[in-house]
Amino acid sequence: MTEKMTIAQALNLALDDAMAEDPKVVMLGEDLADNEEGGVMGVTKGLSTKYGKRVRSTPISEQAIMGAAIGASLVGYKPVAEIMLMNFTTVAMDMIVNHAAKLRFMSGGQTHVPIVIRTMTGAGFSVGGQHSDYLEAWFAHTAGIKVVAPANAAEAYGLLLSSIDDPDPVLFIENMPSYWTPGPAPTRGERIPLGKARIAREGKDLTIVSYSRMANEALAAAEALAEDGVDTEVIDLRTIAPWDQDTVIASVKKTGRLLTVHEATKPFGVGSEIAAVVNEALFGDLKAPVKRLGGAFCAVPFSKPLEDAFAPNAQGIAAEVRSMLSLDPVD
Amino acid sequence: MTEKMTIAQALNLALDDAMAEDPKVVMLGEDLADNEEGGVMGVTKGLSTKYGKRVRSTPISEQAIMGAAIGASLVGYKPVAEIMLMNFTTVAMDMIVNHAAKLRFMSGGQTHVPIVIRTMTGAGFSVGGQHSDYLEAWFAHTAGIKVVAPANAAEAYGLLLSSIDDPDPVLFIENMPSYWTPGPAPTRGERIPLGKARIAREGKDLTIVSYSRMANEALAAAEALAEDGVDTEVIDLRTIAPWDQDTVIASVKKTGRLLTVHEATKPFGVGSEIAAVVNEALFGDLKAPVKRLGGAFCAVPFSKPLEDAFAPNAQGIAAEVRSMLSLDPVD
Amino acid sequence: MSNYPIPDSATLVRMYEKMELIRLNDERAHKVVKTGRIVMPYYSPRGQEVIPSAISVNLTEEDYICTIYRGTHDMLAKGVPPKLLWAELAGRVTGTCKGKGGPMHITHPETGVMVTTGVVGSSMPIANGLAWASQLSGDDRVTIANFGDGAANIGAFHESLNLAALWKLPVVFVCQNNRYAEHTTFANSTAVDRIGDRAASYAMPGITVDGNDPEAMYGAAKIAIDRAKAGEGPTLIEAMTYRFNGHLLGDDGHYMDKEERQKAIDADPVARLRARLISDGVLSEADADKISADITAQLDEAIAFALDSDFPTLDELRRDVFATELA
Amino acid sequence: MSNYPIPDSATLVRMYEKMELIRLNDERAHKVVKTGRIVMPYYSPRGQEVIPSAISVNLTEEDYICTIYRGTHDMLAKGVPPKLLWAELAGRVTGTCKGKGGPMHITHPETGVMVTTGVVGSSMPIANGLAWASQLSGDDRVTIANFGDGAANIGAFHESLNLAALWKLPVVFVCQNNRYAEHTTFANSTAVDRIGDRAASYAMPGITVDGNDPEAMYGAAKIAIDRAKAGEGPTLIEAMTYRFNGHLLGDDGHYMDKEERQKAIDADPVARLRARLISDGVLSEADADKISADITAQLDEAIAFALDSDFPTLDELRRDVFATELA
Ligand SMILES: Cc1ncc(C[n+]2csc(CCOP(=O)(O)OP(=O)(O)O)c2C)c(N)n1
Ligand SMILES: Cc1ncc(C[n+]2csc(CCOP(=O)(O)OP(=O)(O)O)c2C)c(N)n1
Ligand SMILES: [Mg+2]
Ligand SMILES: [Mg+2]
Repeated sequence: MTEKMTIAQALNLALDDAMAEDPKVVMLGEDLADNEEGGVMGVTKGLSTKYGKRVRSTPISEQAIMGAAIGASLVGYKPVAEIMLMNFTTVAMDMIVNHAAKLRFMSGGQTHVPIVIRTMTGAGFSVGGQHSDYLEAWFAHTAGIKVVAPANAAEAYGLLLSSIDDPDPVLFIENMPSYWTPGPAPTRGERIPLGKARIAREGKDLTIVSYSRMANEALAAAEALAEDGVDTEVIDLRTIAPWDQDTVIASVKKTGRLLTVHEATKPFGVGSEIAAVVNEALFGDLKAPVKRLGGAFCAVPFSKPLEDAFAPNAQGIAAEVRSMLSLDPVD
Repeated sequence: MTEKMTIAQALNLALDDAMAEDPKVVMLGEDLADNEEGGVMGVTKGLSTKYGKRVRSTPISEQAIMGAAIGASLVGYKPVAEIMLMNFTTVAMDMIVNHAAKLRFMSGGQTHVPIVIRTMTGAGFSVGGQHSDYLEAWFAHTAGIKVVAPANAAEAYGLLLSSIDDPDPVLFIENMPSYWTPGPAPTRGERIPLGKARIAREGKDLTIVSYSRMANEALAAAEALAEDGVDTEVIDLRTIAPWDQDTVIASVKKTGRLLTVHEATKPFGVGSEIAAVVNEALFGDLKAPVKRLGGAFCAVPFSKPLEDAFAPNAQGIAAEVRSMLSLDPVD
Repeated sequence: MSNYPIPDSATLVRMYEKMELIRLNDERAHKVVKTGRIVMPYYSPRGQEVIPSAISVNLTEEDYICTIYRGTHDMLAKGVPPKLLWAELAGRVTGTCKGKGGPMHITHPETGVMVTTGVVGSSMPIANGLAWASQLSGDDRVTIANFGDGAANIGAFHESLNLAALWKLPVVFVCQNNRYAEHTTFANSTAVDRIGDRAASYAMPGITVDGNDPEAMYGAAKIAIDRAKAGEGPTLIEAMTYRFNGHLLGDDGHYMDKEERQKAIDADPVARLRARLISDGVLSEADADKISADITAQLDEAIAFALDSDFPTLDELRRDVFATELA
Repeated sequence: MSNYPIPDSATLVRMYEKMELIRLNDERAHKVVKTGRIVMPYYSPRGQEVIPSAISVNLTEEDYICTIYRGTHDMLAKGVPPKLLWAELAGRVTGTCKGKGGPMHITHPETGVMVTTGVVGSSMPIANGLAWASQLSGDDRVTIANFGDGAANIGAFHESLNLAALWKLPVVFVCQNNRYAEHTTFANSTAVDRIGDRAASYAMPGITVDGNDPEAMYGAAKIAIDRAKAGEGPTLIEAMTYRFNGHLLGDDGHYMDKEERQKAIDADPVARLRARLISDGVLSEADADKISADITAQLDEAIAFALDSDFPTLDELRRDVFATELA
């Protein structure tokens, strides 16, 4: 399919299709409705006009937003709640972690919480320390909630539909700076199953595991490396928790080398879990130490050169790969 | 020193000594003052009587508690704030993560936040899913905040004094079920530096890295294993972030084997970071895959047999060690 | 409050039955825990029996409630079968939540007990969601959000009341003001004299009522519930009551004002209603005794059932985390 | 409000100078961003100039303020030097925060700007802490907590006002009600007509005042600040104002009520005060022009300084995370 679409459009389409398919899908969040411009990024534009009261703008009250989503989900609704930016999940963590993630378990399976929490984040937007963090590791460490982060438009569409279908709470992370990046258009109605990674590029020398915007940086790095005859396999995790261990382990078994890449800060990040599991599964079979790339260990800085240096990029990824393969660096 | 003291007593003593030494040390939290019984566990008993308004009970308002601590710390005070249970950090995450941890960086070093957040947690108290979680991995993943978790009374005392001295925010995790466990009494005034692990037991066959109550379980496992001639080194991390990589790596270099143990759930836990770093540092030098033990991947269950099975214990740790050494299991 | 709806005798008797069940259940809980037969944190609702009883007689089984760790009174009044409740308190697989939730996390959707939370303030945001579902589906249910006086100072209270008022949700916020939050008195935690007055911040009706007066509490509950069901939106009820015991079993509450506490205990609302129903000729002594005896028998059976039941097996650690059992 | 303190002419002139600085600074910000010379999210305070100007003339440099992403007016009024402010907006190492904070996180302790936050509601809990420090040390400072109308619906507002009232903290809560929270109108987010009325929930004085009226705003600020300094505790001021622009630069605000917006712009408080000071004979046209010219020169210099300054070097990523530089 040669049709192109932005991630923002794909998300809008997924929400539209989900709401058309299932009257139990409802939406809430700040500025979501058309009266408030259909979201600050326009992702939900048109939906309140089409679906009326099923799409509601809320006050700036993230605990109330999450609570309303959880409560409605307990009795048959499938709310898609927006927490505008990932850093603002911090004001609703009790609702997300102590309630959404635990109610199925604590009720012995009597109730469950089929909600989706849409949120956006990502460095590169000059919005500084309180608006750019990737916090997926927190939620991945939390039993009872799934974490999904799409890398392009087609992925965003298919993963969002599956997240809405899912009977458990899903945190759905959207990369803010790439909302308007055009990419392959989705096939209407087609789901991408949760928990299954995507081999974005096949290769035999080294495996990069990534997700969200960084998966695209990894792909760009792989293309650059290919020119030097380095054949990199790029895995887009898609679902960060629970993650697709089989696909990753099979790939690293083949390539013998693993590099993890995410924008979140490196220590105690998602890459650490992947490294720990792969090291254990393939003990003695690896050709090089597992390496991890992540954001700098600091708040996301405002100043442009610092912000540019904060997150990994294609060039840095390629350099790391070369060093893992003991190749000379390229300038 | 043969004198014994409980962890609760040691904490009380540390707070008392810190307040006596430095008039800028102040305290706040729910039920802290003597009018409210000096804390629900009595850890702060006597302090408000002795230090007056420097010790204040608060309403149930964790955001306000943290905000007050942060604000006062910006202008020279050294507040010790109590968030009664670790699960309730979820209602104050914005203050902790977006503000306490980031203000030094975002202000370019003009201000800083020398606060201590005391909090308790731990399975084994029959309080179920919303009162028992170890969430240290979240904070360890957050740049700008330190994480400390003592294993016994002497450690609690020395580490709390250092945490109060520290110019940066420190999350100080107390294990609830072992507050009244007697242990070695501290030496008055003696600090234990942050960032330095304790080799709780020397050994040559395998290294266990742990902290908080689990460090004691690891020690108990080591004693049991010693009877079978297995010589285990037990490292109590003390400071989880930033953790003492040198001590851990040197130990594993010596033993060739590493097992991490914590009560927090295993995936994306602190053990994953340790495993990732050690695997990278000692690539090719390990005698066995790095193994990790952690709490079950679920909310902490109420029912006693489930709660008992939730967290690792000495027996399970010993069994894991035997399996890593390819020894027959013992019943 | 002169034109408040008044409960008829039959309703008062139903309320009394619930109150006596709560009182006797509490008596049992003290014994069972003190004798070590069950290990659990137990938060006695003794002294607060009128509130959920007066509310529940105005509800159907379909209506929802959210409550808190101090919630056995709310659950029993709403109809949770004592057998299932006790089995949960005992951590048995026959409990409402297979023993996995425990006393602070009882859920029983069949009787509308949708969430019990241990995090102060968290009942309110979720109650809004249940009410939102009713508003969306037009199912005519009301949701009751129970919480304590201490909880009225946490952020979730504010966000929830504002949203409920704005959306006109069919929810009733019931602040059970028992004058203490753990060891902290109401006055030491709350900058205002009456929580009920905070309703004005949301242009919502606020009622501060004697929560230990069966008629007054019935009237307040009925007005608020009718209002919610009529689509007129939420109400905040501050039900004044008193915590007879310490915060939880094991805390003797010696820090509480002795005189005030004694006065509250002397005015035990359960004993008072019993006496009144008898003096008004609604019940005979024998009728009242029979109510108590029946409840006692029911509780005997419930506790025996609980203690005879099996504990859950360890594979329950892998179940109910997600819809699909963990590997 | 008839017995509110009234500013004398000299004070009004000082206020006007601050207002004109804010207005001209805003004009520059629009230009600099639109021409791409600086990339930043810019939240215009245009229309809200009176509020911080009236507050600041009642403060000393020692007094503290906390503000939000929409805060250049608060900062300039409090005295942050435009050079340092602009260098920070430009992300330069010469900025207040070495460029690391940026527009949403300006800190400048020398002029008492202690925290600028991008998280709605978060200025208030921290302001309490600053005020608590003053109370503990008896240093006679007051702390101003600025926030928007949208922020009055988040939990931190409630917790902060309750604690401040309970502890009688020397803090003034200033809700700058500019009628919009991003794209959401005040009425669509807030269940009550006046935020000022919410003070009653904390037994705290609440003042709803025309925040664009220099005298009224001055009076309200002075009363609240004096009260705080006298140890009588906090005050909630709701300063009614209007956001002339969209939420941030790039948003043209076409969803805003056109008539209402035009009315507000027509009643531009800066122009109005200028005209009045002239018509009252306090300033001549020339005086007023000179004020503007001086400010323009100052801003020219500030922006040139900013754009001429270096960016921070990459080792700044390792600095200020902790006291000790990262390895
Ligand atoms: C967010 C949060 N903070 C603190 C606690 C600890 N805690 C449990 S009960 C309680 C007191 C609550 O008092 P109140 O709301 O009056 O309810 P009551 O116990 O009197 O019924 C506190 C502080 C908690 N559970 N949740
Ligand atoms: C907790 C939180 N939720 C959402 C946002 C996104 N956001 C930024 S500004 C804003 C509107 C705030 O409106 P108001 O408080 O009225 O202040 P104003 O911008 O009008 O000055 C929102 C929703 C945020 N920054 N923080
Ligand atoms: Mg109470
Ligand atoms: Mg506003």
